[in-house]
Amino acid sequence: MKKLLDVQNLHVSFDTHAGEVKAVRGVNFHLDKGETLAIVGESGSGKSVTTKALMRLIPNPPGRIKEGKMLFEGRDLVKISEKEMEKLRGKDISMIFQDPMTSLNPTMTVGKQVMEPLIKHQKMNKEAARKRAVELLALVGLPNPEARIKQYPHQFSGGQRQRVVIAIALACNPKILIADEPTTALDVTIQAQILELMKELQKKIETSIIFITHDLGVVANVADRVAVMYGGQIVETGTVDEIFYDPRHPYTWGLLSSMPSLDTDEETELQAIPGTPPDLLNPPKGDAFALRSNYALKIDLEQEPPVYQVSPTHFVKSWLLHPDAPAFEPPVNVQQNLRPMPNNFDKPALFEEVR
Amino acid sequence: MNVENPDKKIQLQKDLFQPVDKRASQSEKISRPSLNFWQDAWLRLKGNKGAIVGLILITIITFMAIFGPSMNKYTYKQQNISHAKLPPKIAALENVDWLPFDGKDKDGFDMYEAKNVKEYYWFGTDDLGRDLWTRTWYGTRISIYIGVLAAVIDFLIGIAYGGVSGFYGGRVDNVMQRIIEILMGIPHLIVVILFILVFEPGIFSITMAMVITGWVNMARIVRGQFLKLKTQEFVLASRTLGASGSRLIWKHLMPNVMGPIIVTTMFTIPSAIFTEAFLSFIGLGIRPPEASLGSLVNDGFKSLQMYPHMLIIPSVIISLLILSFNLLADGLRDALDPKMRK
Amino acid sequence: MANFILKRLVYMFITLLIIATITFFLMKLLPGSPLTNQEKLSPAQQQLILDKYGLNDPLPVQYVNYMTNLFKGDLGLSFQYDNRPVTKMIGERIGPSAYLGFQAVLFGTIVGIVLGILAALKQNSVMDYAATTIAVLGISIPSFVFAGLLQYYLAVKYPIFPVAAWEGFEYTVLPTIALSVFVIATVARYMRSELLEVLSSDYIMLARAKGVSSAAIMVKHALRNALIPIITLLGPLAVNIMTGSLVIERIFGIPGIGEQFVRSIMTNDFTVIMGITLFYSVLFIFIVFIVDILYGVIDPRIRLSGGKK
Amino acid sequence: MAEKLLEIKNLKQYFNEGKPNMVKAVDGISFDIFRGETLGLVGESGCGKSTTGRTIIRLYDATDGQVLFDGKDVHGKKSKADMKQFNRKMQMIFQDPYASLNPRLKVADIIAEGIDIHGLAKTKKERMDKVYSLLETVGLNREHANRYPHEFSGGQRQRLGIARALAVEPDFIIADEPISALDVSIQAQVVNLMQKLQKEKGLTYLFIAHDLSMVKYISDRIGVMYFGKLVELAPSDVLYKKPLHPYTQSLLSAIPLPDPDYERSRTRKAYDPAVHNYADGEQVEMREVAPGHFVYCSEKEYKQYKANY
Amino acid sequence: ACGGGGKENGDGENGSGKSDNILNLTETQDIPSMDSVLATDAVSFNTLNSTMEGLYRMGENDEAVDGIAEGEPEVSGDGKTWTFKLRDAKWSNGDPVTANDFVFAWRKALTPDTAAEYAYIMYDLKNAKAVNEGKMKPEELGVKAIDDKTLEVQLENAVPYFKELVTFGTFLPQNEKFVTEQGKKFGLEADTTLYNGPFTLAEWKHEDKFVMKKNPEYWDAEAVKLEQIDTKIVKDTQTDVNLFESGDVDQIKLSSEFVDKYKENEGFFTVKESSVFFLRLNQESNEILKNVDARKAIAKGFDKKGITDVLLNNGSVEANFFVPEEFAKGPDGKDFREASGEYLKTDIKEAQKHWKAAKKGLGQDKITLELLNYDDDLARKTGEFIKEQLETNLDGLTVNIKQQPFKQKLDLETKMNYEMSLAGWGADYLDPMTYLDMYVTGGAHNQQGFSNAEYDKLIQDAKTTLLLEPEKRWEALVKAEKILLEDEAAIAPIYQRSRAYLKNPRLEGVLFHKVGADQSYKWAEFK
Ligand SMILES: Nc1ncnc2c1ncn2[C@@H]1O[C@H](COP(=O)(O)OP(=O)(O)OP(=O)(O)O)[C@@H](O)[C@H]1O
Ligand SMILES: Nc1ncnc2c1ncn2[C@@H]1O[C@H](COP(=O)(O)OP(=O)(O)OP(=O)(O)O)[C@@H](O)[C@H]1O
Ligand SMILES: [Mg+2]
Ligand SMILES: [Mg+2]
Repeated sequence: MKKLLDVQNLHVSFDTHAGEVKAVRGVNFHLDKGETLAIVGESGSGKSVTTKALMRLIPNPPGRIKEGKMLFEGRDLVKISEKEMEKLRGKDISMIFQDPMTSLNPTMTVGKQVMEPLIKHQKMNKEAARKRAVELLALVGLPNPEARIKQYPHQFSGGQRQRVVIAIALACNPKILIADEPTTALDVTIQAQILELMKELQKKIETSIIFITHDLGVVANVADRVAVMYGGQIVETGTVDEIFYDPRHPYTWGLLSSMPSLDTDEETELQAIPGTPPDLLNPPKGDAFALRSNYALKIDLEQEPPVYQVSPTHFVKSWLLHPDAPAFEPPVNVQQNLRPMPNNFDKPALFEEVR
Repeated sequence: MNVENPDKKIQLQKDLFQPVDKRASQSEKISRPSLNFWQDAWLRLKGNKGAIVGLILITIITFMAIFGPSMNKYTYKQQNISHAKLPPKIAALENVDWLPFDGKDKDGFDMYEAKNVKEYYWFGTDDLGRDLWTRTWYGTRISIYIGVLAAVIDFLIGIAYGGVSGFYGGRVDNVMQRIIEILMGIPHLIVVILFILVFEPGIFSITMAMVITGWVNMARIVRGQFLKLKTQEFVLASRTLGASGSRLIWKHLMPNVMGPIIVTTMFTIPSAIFTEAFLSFIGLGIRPPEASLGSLVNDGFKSLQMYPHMLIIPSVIISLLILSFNLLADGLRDALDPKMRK
Repeated sequence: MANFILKRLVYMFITLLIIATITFFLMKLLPGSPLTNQEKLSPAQQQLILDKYGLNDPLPVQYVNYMTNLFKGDLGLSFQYDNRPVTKMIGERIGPSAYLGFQAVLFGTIVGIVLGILAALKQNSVMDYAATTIAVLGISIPSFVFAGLLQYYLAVKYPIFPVAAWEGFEYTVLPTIALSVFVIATVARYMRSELLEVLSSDYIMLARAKGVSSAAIMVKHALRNALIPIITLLGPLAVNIMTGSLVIERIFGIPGIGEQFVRSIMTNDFTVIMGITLFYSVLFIFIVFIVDILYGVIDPRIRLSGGKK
Repeated sequence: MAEKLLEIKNLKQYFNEGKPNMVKAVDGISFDIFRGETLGLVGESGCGKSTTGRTIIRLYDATDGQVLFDGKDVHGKKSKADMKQFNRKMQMIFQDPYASLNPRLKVADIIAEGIDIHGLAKTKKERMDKVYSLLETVGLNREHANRYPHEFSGGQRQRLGIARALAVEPDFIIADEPISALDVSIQAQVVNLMQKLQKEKGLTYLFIAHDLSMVKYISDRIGVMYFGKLVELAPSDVLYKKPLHPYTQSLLSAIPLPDPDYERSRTRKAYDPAVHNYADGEQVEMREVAPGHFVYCSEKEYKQYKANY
Repeated sequence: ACGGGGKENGDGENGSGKSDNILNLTETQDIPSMDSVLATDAVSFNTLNSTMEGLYRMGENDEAVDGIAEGEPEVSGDGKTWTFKLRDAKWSNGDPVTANDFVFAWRKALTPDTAAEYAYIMYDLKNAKAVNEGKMKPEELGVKAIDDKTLEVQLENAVPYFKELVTFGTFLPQNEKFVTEQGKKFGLEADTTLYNGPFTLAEWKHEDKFVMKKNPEYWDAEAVKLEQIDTKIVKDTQTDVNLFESGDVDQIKLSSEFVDKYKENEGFFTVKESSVFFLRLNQESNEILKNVDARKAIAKGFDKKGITDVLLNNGSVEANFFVPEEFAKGPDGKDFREASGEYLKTDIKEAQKHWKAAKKGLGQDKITLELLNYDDDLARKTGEFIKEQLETNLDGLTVNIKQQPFKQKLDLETKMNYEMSLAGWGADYLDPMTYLDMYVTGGAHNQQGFSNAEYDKLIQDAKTTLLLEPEKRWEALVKAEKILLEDEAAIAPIYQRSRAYLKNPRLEGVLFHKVGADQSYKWAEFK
């Protein structure tokens, strides 16, 4: 399969009063055509920064892309000029933000905001753009779009606004749609509607989606593949089944076991991940998760783990997969769901050199 | 896809792969240094060059205002009419050509020689032959005093009014807001002038006159903040604990509006200094022979073309003072703004 | 909406009545009499004249008389300018003040906005510092000093503009600049901080994600939103500037109302004080009202909820 | 579990009563909470959950209805002392861990606030000892007492909120979405803590949330709210197994679960209030369909539910 | 250069540049009123002087020259009946100026309803005071039109300076028909006023500027050289100077700050005025000032020369007198000052002696006095200077300055709510009496509780019995002043004011007066 997007060794930092915040520290991932990649991880793990970097929307100052490549259809997005980037944004890559309440301009009619990318990228005239905007709003399931394009954002409910934002993002049939926690601010019922809508639209226009969330339920719902981020790095990637049914990284275990499923009874204690996220001003040496992990090894405190490959699609950045590491049992809640994965190698293989 | 390469297999000592103790307790540690709000704000303020320049200037000017008048043998009111209108002359600088401290007037004529004056007047003299160095710093003292006094009174009235209005809300608030609307509809000038005319002239009347019209702004800010804060969850939490009104105000609301209040106060000071200057312009300023920066600027303004030193020196100081208060206030606004906090 | 406006109008009317009352009694606190030639008049003669103007009546009577006339639209006659109707005096003098004020507010707002934008666009750049410095300097120099320097350098030393008087556009240039400095400074400052806030908001981020160019973002998205708070600020500022600045009017020989107001207070010209105060209040209240409505025009969120936030 | 700690009878809370923008946030709900249990309250955003909680603890004065706590009316006239007594018995934990702690107070003072108000400590030392033990109870350590809230992570802050509530040794705690603002990985910490405390101190909870899987996990019984009304109330597993009200069904069908297989097969049910098709004058009220399982329905629906149970 | 002897080649100059016949001036305020009976201030009187003509007008050296009255008036033996013959003259609407116009205007000025503030200046007319106080009808006023061209005036006393007195603005005629027609609008606009003087008010933009044009109907139009006078209203002295610098204005008043700069300038000159500035010493309510030694100490205890030479710097002279110099000439044609002496000269030693005596007499060592002052710049500086001088020279004295706007200051004075006050007094007519009758016991303007029986007697005599004996009257006045100053030190004179002017060197023929209008432009011209 052709890689639509290939991100290699991406580093993003912010220069603050206190010092350099290394928000993203060597992230590698790729995105294939038509697939949905979910990025999960706790707050502050660098999910948004990674995707904003893709759009080159990191505010500068204080932020900057320190190193790395972001190959989109062979072009390195790190290198192209701002003008060219403007041409790409909204056309080839577009984005949906977390909070529907604040992502629409309160003083501009919704119609105008939907028409903007159409006029810019597809060189439509006003009338054509308006027609298309109505179509788009109808497409995202907004009733009576003809009338509503003349209204202002505050006249829409949260769910409706998020639909508008989706309509904007899809206006030019982008090749990549980045959705940064598009449903976190919404109710479960509306969240479910939005998720369905996105999946439906993805089928129609064959776009690839990067979906950011920290809700594993949502991940299970939308993703083809999952990348788990922790402390500015991707610690595990794999297909959605691999992550949920054969997780290998202790952080992924922690995430999975901290959520009750509907049949977790009251007596089973939830497995909370203790402690707080690492300080990205001074990222810990070795494995960033070690300090919070029940499965930490001595080496975790000294040396950054390499990436091991468990299956052609499953990569884990942890010393636990080293042949010398003791065999740990994942927590009970995780164990209950474990199942063998057909594509797994016999033994995890080292994928990346220790640096 | 990469396949495992046996040659590259890492060789690491086995004992490194021993499990280590759980370090949860260690990870509960808080990574941020323990700074309270004000320390935090101070850190941010320190990062703001403008504010620091402002602060330093204010310190210097205040220092001079306190000690400047006693740095030479003259007093602010001592006159020597035969030494009137002398340009500045400073011993160490008199030979530096480009500096205006050589005792020569604007046509390059040495007035000290002409009038046979042996003394050095660092900032020159005014038309009554008073030493401008002393008067300028004395005036600075008065101006700062007026500014600070106005700010303090403004602070008290504004907080009390705005606080009551915002805390009680509802009908009380409604009535109090109407009153403010009315006050704003009356031109300030008439109130200020009236106040000065009706009461004994002097610093206090001037300050009061300014405060009478100036507190409205403070009240509005405090009220707005109170209205906003009182529905915040930490206030509700305190109420569910049975906290009394005064506890809510003094423990919860007040400390949290201090930021905006301080910023507003910082802006009050320059505006009070300016108002006094304006009053001097219309002849209602400080009572002579006392001096304020405003009255000095106003006096000097009349001699702008003949004796520019009488205008320039106090103007520069008043401008620097206002400038630094503004810079500091701007800096404080950023430093104390919760939005800027992480 | 009509209901809202009607209610506001009633409020405005009541507010005005109260202001008129307060000013009336305040004014009577002024020491001294309005007689011009008091110095040379014998007490008997003074009483004679005061009687004629009804100034010896008990205060409540004076008040009732004044208010009755007020409702008839009669603001009385000036004492200082013998027999001249106050309405006429205000009418004649507000013109130049308002013209100049309007020009200064317009010019100041435009320059202020431009400076604010330049500063916000390149935060912490040389441009930002320059714009901020101009803004802060603008409010740090006493206006009479600034006006005096302008006049001396641009009219006397280098006679580019006329020194003073009120005869045509070229006469308005210097006073406009002098007046607008404060507007420029205030607007630039607010514009900068508002813009910085708006520019970091999610919807601007979204607009950028749509591929909208920086210029278009500024013009179409950011400005309007950043202007909303500035409008609140500009309303009262405009009233203050348009009702005249004593300092500027004096220095540039402009027949404006600011000068008149101060003089009327100094000379106890009661009817004129009252007249100008009321005029100011009406204007102030009216402009605040307009600002509220304008608010709705610019900010659709307020438009429909029909009132303030 | 038979003892009723709290009885809520026909509670109503209207905002802006009599004005055009009136909101019926809570519109006549009744339920009981038994000593030692956890009652979950779910529903979409804006349906009145928080309002219910806040009205129960008397942050708002109820428009109508009764709240009986230990048999005493919470909203009745009360002396200051009674009020204080009541405040000790009932406490609240808030949704936003950032907004619910006064940023200007040290942790020790935040936690000790209840102790100070109710005079629960005689000496300074006793007060601090209590604070330390509370900190330890919620899994923090004594060094934290001298810090400020902003130095804590969200989860830690929420634990501080719990410690504050515990300081007055309440019987009943209203937890208004205590975990919604927290990261998934932190939520478990708080939930575990609340469970532990309940066991140790025999607390009773009203747990408000919209995350149903967590609610199910923690609650003994769950109430579902829709637009100011309680539409279904049942023991938690019953509610999940046999949801009766169409809104409950819709809500349950929308919860995403961390299980790809389940998600692939999931079908969502939409709720349309029109399905009820109530006739005019039809009595719609809470009816007990099975023991302990109440549904808001009409007589006709009731029969239907009962038949299909 | 003035009067009829002007050059006749004006036409030729006219051709070369019209602006040559336009005089540009500034005033510090607008004309409050063009109704001559209501006018109270300098601008009004100046403008009226240029646009109106009374019986006589002030000429050079403050001598009355012919106006509407032709030749000298006829005076009866008792000096109380004056008959004026009027010439043919016209109002600007073509109506003739008649005797009735005077009768009308004078009656109007004294009618209580008019509330004319300058009515008192007419109190020498028979029954004037009674009419003004509403006790008599206006018709009973001692003025009547014998016919269109003859005006007869009855006086209460034989006022010797009556001819000069009628040059005062309040005595100007008004056209009854026109005034009645205009009603309330009379005098408010250029076209609601009627003129009979050298110029007419052609344009009047309130608070901005006013323009006077030569009046072709004026009886003496030939003598008028200027075609037009433009007056701008300019309130700021600095602006005034700037306007002069830029050539926009031909003559300005210089404030003392600018004197140094322009002293050497060709167009610089100073004009002595009749205003005398002095300290009022309140002897009614202030214990200290009741002490004559204290008053003398104060009066002699400060450096007057410093004030005139450094502070004012405009030709003002120190005042060791109350009746100013170059003001009134006695029967012998000599200045009043030559007949009298110098009193209360600055003498610090003397002052300190008095002060010692005063402190002893009062039994106080530390004394605080308040100096009431107004807020004008010069006054402020003078006050500051005097304060400092007195405090330095008189041991144990503290002077606090209380500064008030003019009106408020007057109010405090009227209420005698002050201790010392910096005051000025200008003449209303050319006789020492305009100064001296102020201090008779209970006088309206005494305002400081001064009372001296001998003084009262001298003044009373000078006003009545001595009127027909000018020499004796003169002596009485000299003596009165001596009592006031040397014996009693009732007031502490400071200086007689001069004004510094700067003019276009080509401008000539502007006359300056000590009473009434400050300036006459009738004879002004560019050379
Ligand atoms: N403008 C900025 N200045 C400084 N640091 C920043 C800035 N933006 C982000 N960061 C830091 O970068 C790190 C990653 O942030 P990011 O927003 O990517 O987290 P996230 O994974 O998206 O979290 P969330 O789930 O809360 O959205 C955080 O530690 C954050 O503090
Ligand atoms: N103080 C108030 N004044 C007016 N209306 C209010 C007030 N508080 C709440 N409301 C309204 O009452 C309704 C219920 O609000 P409430 O906060 O109880 O909902 P909620 O169920 O807690 O929602 P969420 O899940 O978003 O917290 C909402 O429509 C809200 O807008
Ligand atoms: Mg994010
Ligand atoms: Mg809520």
